[in-house]
Amino acid sequence: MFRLQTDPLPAPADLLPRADLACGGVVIFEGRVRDYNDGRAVTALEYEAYEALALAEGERILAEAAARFAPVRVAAAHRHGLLGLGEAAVVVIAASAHRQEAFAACRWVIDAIKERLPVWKREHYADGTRAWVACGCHHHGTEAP
Amino acid sequence: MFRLQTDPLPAPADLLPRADLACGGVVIFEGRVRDYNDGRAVTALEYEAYEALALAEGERILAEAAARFAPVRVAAAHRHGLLGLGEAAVVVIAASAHRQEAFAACRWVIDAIKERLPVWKREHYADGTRAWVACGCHHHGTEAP
Amino acid sequence: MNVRVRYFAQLRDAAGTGAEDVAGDFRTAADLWTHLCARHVFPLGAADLRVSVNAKYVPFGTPLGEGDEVAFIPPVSGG
Amino acid sequence: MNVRVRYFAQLRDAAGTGAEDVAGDFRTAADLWTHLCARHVFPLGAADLRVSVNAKYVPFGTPLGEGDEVAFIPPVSGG
Repeated sequence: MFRLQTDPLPAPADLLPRADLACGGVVIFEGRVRDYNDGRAVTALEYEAYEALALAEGERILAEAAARFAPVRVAAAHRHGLLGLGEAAVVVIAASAHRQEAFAACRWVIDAIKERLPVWKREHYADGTRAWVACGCHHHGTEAP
Repeated sequence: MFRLQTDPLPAPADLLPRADLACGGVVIFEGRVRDYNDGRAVTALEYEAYEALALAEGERILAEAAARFAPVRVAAAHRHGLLGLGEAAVVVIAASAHRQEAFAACRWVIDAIKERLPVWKREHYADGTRAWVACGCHHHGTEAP
Repeated sequence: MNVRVRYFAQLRDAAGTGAEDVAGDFRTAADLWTHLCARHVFPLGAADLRVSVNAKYVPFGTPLGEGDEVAFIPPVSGG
Repeated sequence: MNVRVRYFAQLRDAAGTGAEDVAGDFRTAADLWTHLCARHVFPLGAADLRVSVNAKYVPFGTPLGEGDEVAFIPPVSGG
């Protein structure tokens, strides 16, 4: 299940049913707001999301991961709005009887989120300015991935 | 920092200082007691540890990971004694500005723990019997790894 | 044809709004983009953008339908 | 030479104890293992085991010192 919310994110383990957690290996990724980027002091981070597309695309990413790395259970949540330093912006959890699949699925989901989820980050700097962050995964062309 | 304890394990994020968590990507692995292994119903798991060697080897594993995947912060904890189904037996946390290093370090540490940490697992079965679990990483020869 | 256009991030800054209803003679999302470029000065070109129609990524050449919600998606930077 | 030997898992079951003080004429950990095999019937052989001396993995050929704590480590299964 994929969640998009302005409230602080839940503990990752709360994203999966307890029964799914009791399956050997659980891998969690948390992305948190850094205090520096490209050498500039960041004071806060603002995330804008296209909610309808983000929710649908988030569910598609999880369904693709569940099919690709089966048997594995995956869930994720992304926050939007204004976040303070150190707060979690995204969490991903993957559970599987085998830790290899759990690592691979968790890694694949966070990579897909960073490439496909319609969320944009604007950094607020110590000098009062702010700017949209250029992503590291620039895309070209006219096809959906 | 490496911990070995009979009490339930702490939340993984509590193993690292808060400042280390605010560094971009945090990857956590939790290994939990499964209810089935090799087709037999497991009711509980008993871990025996050689405490002095486990503590020293655990610290060596973390130091090696910190050097190999720098800059990354790593910590881990392993539980021993009698554990119920679904309880965490081991947790590993890795934090880095870059998620690739955090994933690689977390994966490396749990692999090293499973290969090197002097801890032995005895499964208790529904039929009242119990047995030491054969590890998947059989080692040979006379050299330390 | 009437569609609803949604703007985000740099495109929202450039358009000065998060959404607008647009009427005109365009068949595909690519046609719509050309139409919008005559109304706004966007800092990003089509090669930088993805298109979504009704909350699904689609190719630029996708034909639009009456009442569709269309968004041109700047490079994302979530996570 | 006097050493303290620790037993774990299957070796503990076989030795019937978790530790014993052993005195004898052995120079290395390998010598000690041979010595112990004359006292106990172990289900594991040297090829299955690692050796630790004073809480550090060492080669089987490592010379022992008076009072060392030695353990023969069965295949581990933590995690």
